[in-house]
Amino acid sequence: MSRRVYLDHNASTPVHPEVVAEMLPYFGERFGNPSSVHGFGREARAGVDTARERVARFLGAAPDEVVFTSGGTESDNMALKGIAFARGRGHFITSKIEHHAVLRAAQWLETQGFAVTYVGVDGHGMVDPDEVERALRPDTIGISIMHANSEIGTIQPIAAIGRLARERGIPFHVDAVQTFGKLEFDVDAVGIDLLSFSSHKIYGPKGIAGLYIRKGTKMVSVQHGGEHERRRRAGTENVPGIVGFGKAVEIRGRDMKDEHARLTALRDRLWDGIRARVPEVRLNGHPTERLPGTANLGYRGVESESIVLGLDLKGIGVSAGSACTSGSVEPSYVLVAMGVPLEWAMGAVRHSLGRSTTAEDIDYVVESVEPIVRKLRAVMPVGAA
Amino acid sequence: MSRRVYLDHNASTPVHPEVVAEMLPYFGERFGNPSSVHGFGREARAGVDTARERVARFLGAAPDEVVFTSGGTESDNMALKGIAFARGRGHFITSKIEHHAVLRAAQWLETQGFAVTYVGVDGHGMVDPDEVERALRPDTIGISIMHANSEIGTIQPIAAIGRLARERGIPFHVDAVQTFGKLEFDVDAVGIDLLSFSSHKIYGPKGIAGLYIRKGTKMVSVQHGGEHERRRRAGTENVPGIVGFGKAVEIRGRDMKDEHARLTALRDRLWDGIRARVPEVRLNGHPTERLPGTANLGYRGVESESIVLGLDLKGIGVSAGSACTSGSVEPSYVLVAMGVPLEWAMGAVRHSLGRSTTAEDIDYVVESVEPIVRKLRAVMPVGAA
Amino acid sequence: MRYSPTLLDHFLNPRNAGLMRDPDGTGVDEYEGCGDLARFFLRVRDGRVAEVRFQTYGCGPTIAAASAASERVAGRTVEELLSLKPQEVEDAVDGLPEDRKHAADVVAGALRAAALDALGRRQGEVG
Amino acid sequence: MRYSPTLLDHFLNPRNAGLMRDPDGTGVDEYEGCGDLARFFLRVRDGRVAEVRFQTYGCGPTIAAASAASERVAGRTVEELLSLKPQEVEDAVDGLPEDRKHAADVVAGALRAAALDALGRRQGEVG
Ligand SMILES: Cc1ncc(COP(=O)(O)O)c(C=O)c1O
Ligand SMILES: Cc1ncc(COP(=O)(O)O)c(C=O)c1O
Repeated sequence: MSRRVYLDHNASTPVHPEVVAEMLPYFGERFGNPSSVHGFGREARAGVDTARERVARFLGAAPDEVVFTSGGTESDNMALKGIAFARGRGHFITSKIEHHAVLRAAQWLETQGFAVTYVGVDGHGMVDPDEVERALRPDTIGISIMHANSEIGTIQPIAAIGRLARERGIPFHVDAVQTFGKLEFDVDAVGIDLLSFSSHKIYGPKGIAGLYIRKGTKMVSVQHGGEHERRRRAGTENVPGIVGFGKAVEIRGRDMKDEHARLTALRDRLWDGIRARVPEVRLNGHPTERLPGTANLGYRGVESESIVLGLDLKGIGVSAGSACTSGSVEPSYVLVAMGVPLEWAMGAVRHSLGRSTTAEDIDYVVESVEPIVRKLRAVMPVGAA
Repeated sequence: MSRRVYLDHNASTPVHPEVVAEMLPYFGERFGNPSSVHGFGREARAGVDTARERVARFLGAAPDEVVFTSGGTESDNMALKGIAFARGRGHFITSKIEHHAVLRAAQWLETQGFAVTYVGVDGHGMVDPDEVERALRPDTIGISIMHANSEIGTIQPIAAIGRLARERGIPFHVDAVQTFGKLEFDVDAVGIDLLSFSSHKIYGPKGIAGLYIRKGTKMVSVQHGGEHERRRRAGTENVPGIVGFGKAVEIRGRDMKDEHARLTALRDRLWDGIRARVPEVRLNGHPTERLPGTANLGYRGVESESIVLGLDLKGIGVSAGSACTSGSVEPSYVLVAMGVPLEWAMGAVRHSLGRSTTAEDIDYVVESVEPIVRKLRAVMPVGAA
Repeated sequence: MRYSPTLLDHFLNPRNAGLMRDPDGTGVDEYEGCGDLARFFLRVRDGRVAEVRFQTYGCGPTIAAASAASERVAGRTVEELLSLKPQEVEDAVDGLPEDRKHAADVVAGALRAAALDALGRRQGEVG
Repeated sequence: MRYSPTLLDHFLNPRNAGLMRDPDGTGVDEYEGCGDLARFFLRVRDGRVAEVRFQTYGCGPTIAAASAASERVAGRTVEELLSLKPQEVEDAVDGLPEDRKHAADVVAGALRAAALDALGRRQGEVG
């Protein structure tokens, strides 16, 4: 396995070398606890402050509207539970294709007496703002709709949903883990009150993320303890992580636009290359309103994990739309919600491109996919799936 | 300010160079998401597995009893809320001198219908197991007592409390953030069901910690989302953090014993040096049952933050027992619980020693403290405090 | 890699994959709740397995297990095949991870079903 | 460092610290809820501040603010002192962080109180 091609950037990304360089001094030299008032603490605090400013600038927000958390999952949990417990009761609207961090937090809130409506999506994985509007209740206390889905990349009409929310004064949370640092947007223009965003999807370190909280949004904290992050998130700050995250965001501000064009072209090269060679393949997700680097392809009648394994043996990292965990293969709930037929959904493979992806990589993947799918189809019973 | 002396290791520690070296490959090369099945994911997973084994070995636990979290605060929150929500109602016993992560989580649980008894401590900051026993109720569902307090270093009689808990089948949580990697102990011998422990207090990176959960302990997760950490803590694993933490623990296993003796001697040198030069100073905490590197000294009638500032200007980092936040000086709740008189409690300064601390450092601190306290006392109105 | 070289070899180059015309026995097994499926075809000569073919739908280990098992059972008597254990199938691919044991189950199940079918047909002929 | 060099200088070398025998005016102010306290002693000649002394209990900025203010107000009339603003005290230490503004409050308060006391005694003498 000489050649290695990583096409799983929606799962995680390598940390940018400039980010690592920015973090390094905060391990051994500027190692203080930012809560400490002495010089060692102030050095660490300064690093955190700079990062917070960088993130805030990127979002069009004020620095004190940014809270650092340990990951996108925590940000999502904090957003939903923070809204919920600040109000005690009420109704949420979210979608069927949210990340598990939102879905399972919402489900847990249901066990605590809150109500939740899960709106559906169309065949392209798109939420209909009208359906969100119809789901509104007098006791609706929050709307949570993701910006782009990690599996299919479909970009949601969050501006329209934000308008609905703002007209009614309902807090609007957007899970932007897959779009932050990839798409340009402004929290004010879109009417976002809470926004989850993460570092390790944009060449920053793992273990650090953030939640934007619009000034004045009624929230309580969900992790209790010391008075860190303006009392909104207790716990000693992950200083090197925060510093690295800030740097990663700064780099994205610089690179994002060119990358967008480059990845869109490569993503289309992949899709065009594969559909020219492989019969019975479809593109899952929106044809145009889609993350630049994301291509979710469905191979009819093939089991996706075996494609992932076949590509893995060629040094290629992609992810399966369906997952076979302890003996039960589940088609992706996202594809099911989109109404993708089972024999296509079971053969879904996500390719997500990134900084290091080249045209040669794409061609190598295209050439590798064809024989794998052909061979797999050869051992399959006709019409089995 | 040429000389710099860091005596605030209970707040945070510099990352050990070997730890940084162990982490580095996991930023740029082995950057995969451990949940990914392909080669990139497996490399990351292998790093996580090794770290988990190292931590488990140190604790005398099985690897699948170790859950990684984002910090000591999260571990404490998870322990208390995980017990609470798995049972729905009931009564907790904890102490008045727990870290805020435990205290505020407990207070929040009170707002959710749970009951909490906060037992007191004696003049040395020691919890009395008999008082814990008297606090037991038929509906007691959890006992949470810290191993050692970060301010005063007093080591609690957790074995005796563990026996009480075990006899009654009540889950026993120990916040060992200040002792893990500093003292030897065995979760089985002490009868611990849940143990919070952290990385950045033992020369590992910030942003990573753990919770030991004894097999069979009824718990629910409090951060909802994907199926990470055997479904007990959702969110993409902080791989470099976990890897670094594992290495830090391994190093502590090697160095801990020698360090214990060395720091105990230095800590006593500090106390002996200061009390020989400065009048009206006391040692807060237990004379012997105390963390090796911790010396909390109280200067009668002086305001501790001004001592911290004076030492800071000499390049010395220590922490104040009282904190003046936005205009209100609060004496440490720990010292108050111990019954330390206010005019002593307001002048409490914590020195916490570590790996890099030398005898020269200690002598420099001793020499620096004396004139600072003398000058401060000179401007103070007699009997003001 | 969580899979053995043997498993990967069979996954990449499955032996005896495909349909068989006029088999003497066929059997199918499907894993409950899981889409994984294996179908075996047997050609029997003098009470022994002369030729094996299979089709599978499933993740890599299932394909590999079917392929490895198809080689392993050639030449056996149909009666022997009736008591084929999943462990033997697993051994044929040098082990399976905990969450993929079902690959051996479904392959062994389909082969036993095929053997039973062949036996039934033979008795039918005889009777 | 969150404090100005001027502030640190006054903290390390407080001017005019200490008691005063038979002052013409004394005043104390304490910050509500906070232990911080400043006490000023004034010697008044011809209606003007001839000498100032102070004692404080509090964090560094309070000590520094008291010291800097003690220099600043020397030579002023007692009447002027009655309207001393915290901002002027803050300016005397080249600024204070948000969470330490109370240092200026407590020092200005104690100086105004001392001025009021001096004025009252003088009127007492006259009347
Ligand atoms: C849209 C979305 N939200 C939340 C998350 C959770 O992020 P993490 O696993 O880093 O906590 C992800 C990660 O894949 C995501 O894609
Ligand atoms: C005893 C104890 N518990 C919990 C914590 C919380 O750790 P962190 O702030 O790293 O989350 C600390 C940190 O000082 C501590 O000393």
